[in-house]
Amino acid sequence: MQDSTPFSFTLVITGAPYSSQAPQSALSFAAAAIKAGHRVDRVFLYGDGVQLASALASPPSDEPQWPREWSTFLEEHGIPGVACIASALRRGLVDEGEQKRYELPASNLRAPFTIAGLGEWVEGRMSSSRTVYFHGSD
Amino acid sequence: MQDSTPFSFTLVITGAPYSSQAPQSALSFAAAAIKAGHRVDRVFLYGDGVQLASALASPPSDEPQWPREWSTFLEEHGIPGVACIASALRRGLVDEGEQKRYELPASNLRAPFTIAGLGEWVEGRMSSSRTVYFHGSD
Amino acid sequence: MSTLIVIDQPPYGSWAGREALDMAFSLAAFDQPVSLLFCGAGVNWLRKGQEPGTIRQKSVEKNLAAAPIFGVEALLADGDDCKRYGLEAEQLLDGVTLVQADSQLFTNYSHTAFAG
Amino acid sequence: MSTLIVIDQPPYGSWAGREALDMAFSLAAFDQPVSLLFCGAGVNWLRKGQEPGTIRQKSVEKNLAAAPIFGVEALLADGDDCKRYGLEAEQLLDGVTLVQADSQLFTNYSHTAFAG
Amino acid sequence: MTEIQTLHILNKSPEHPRFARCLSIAGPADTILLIENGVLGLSTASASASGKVLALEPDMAARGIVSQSGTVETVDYDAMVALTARAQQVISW
Amino acid sequence: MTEIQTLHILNKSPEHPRFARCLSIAGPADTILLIENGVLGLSTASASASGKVLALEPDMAARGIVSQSGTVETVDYDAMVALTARAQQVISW
Repeated sequence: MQDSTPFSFTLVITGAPYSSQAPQSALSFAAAAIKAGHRVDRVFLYGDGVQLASALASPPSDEPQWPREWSTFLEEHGIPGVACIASALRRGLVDEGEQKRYELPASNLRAPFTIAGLGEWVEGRMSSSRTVYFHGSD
Repeated sequence: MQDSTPFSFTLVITGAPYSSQAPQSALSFAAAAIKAGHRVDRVFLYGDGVQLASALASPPSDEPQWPREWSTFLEEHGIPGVACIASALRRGLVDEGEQKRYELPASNLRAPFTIAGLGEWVEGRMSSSRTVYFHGSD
Repeated sequence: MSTLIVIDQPPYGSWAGREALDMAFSLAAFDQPVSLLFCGAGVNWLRKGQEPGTIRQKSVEKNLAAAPIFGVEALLADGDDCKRYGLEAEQLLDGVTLVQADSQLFTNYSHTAFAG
Repeated sequence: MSTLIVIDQPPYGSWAGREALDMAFSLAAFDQPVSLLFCGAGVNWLRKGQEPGTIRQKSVEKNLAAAPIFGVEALLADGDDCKRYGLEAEQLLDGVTLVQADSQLFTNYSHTAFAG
Repeated sequence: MTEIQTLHILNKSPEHPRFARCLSIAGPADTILLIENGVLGLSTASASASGKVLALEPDMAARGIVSQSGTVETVDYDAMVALTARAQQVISW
Repeated sequence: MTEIQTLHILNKSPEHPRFARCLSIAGPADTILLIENGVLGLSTASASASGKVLALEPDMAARGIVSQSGTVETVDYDAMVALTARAQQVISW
């Protein structure tokens, strides 16, 4: 097996930004994968990782804005970013559809992230060559 | 010292709902403190604990809605609930003032929670008889 | 080959275990073979007689009892960890298989994942 | 009497330590006496030569160097934990006092808190 | 009612480094209150503490932990509040 | 380029129970890649692993961890990607 064989990846992020290093490690990994000619099929946010899809994160201006950096990366490379619906709803991450459905005062999901079920994760595992998880640390 | 001597408490919650047990433990403690005739001066949300002030959390209907339960409790007893501004902004918890200031598409802070600096915590420590912390578990 | 979902955190104190369970149930729902391994403090998921009503949570016992029905192939638990937490056979939920969570066990699965 | 803020988690992997530091700086800003204790994996905050630019974080070394200026009374570190992480005296940041984080130490402070 | 020097509220499982540290730091005039995952310490042969050890009953019941008769005193949230008032200092681990 | 059976990505510090478990589970045909807090394992006298141990250089540099000459091979994110492709299975701890 050669390093140059193109691979495809599903990445799963379970650690939140500004709480864990997972979003940074995953972004550095994803950029390196694409640079090597591999494909990133999908990024799936699970558990506390759904916070990465927040449209409202406002860190100090001298710190990386991880939700924005990830959004830009996903858009540039046409990669779907999906937040698990069960994790997202519990943690107050909602799109306009869920806002209406639950009669909430606002929505806060940052494009191009979408909300979907764990089926997206199951499908990613089946169709990608490798699924790599980025968890919170300690 | 008698158990019946009235005390005042500042409670600090650093664990998020639907990720840790901290909001439940803290609410059970706060209710018991008030039942015993003590005062709860203030509840301060810090770190991941700021997620407890989300106006958008939508857990399944057979699970407690912790942000709502806490809001109701605070209102019933006239207790100020304060989310640390630095923790809240990084994690995408903003009120209308911060929404305008940072030109964000929405706000998601649940009343009666307000956003303020760590000075509120320092002041609480000085004025209350006891400060009790509720951290995330493992 | 099958997927192994590992739960090494105790129940109720955090949500990671519940989210691991959801992963296992989802795989099973899509007809993907999956087993659950409880190790470390995670073996406390398997103790009989959990009554979490007062702390406002639902018992995970019922979820685990439903695992075979949903198609989860096996509930595995590390025997040494059970012993360390004083879990004798009669205190364990039904349907749990005691194993040794070693190198050998993991080679039986093509994928292994934690929920967080 | 003084407050002790304890940092027992390593830097960069989580934000809890940074938030503990903010707590200490806030107390100092309000003229409340405060010291920091680094123990367990938290002693890794005190290693010289941290270069977190590639992982997109700011060095905590600079924050710690500012601690005395902001009025933090002492930076304490558990000596045994430093040894365990191979931190010899010459690899430690300046201004750190090695102590034994035992029962006796904690009785010197009227308040002790972790950030999370 | 005896005075408590420090009340240690311990919510971590025995696997967490804070569990052992809390036990090693608690002095003879201190009380350790096990809550949340901390009550799992009752089911392991953990290092014994020099202070008194109590456990929160609702967290024990949730986890199916039954107190061996006489080994540990159990308390409810009301008693937890009373303990924090009796103690000169409270440390949450 | 040799085949890797399982690549273990370990991001926890030596204090975390998963650190010891990962080391005990990795077999001789496996590779352990220390990332994030995991690189702190290089500075402790941790139980040695039977598999090969690598460490992510940016996480070492962040924490001021200098590799003792020859004790551990360091990799960058590009090499981390290549490792995941070479391994038959990847486990993130």
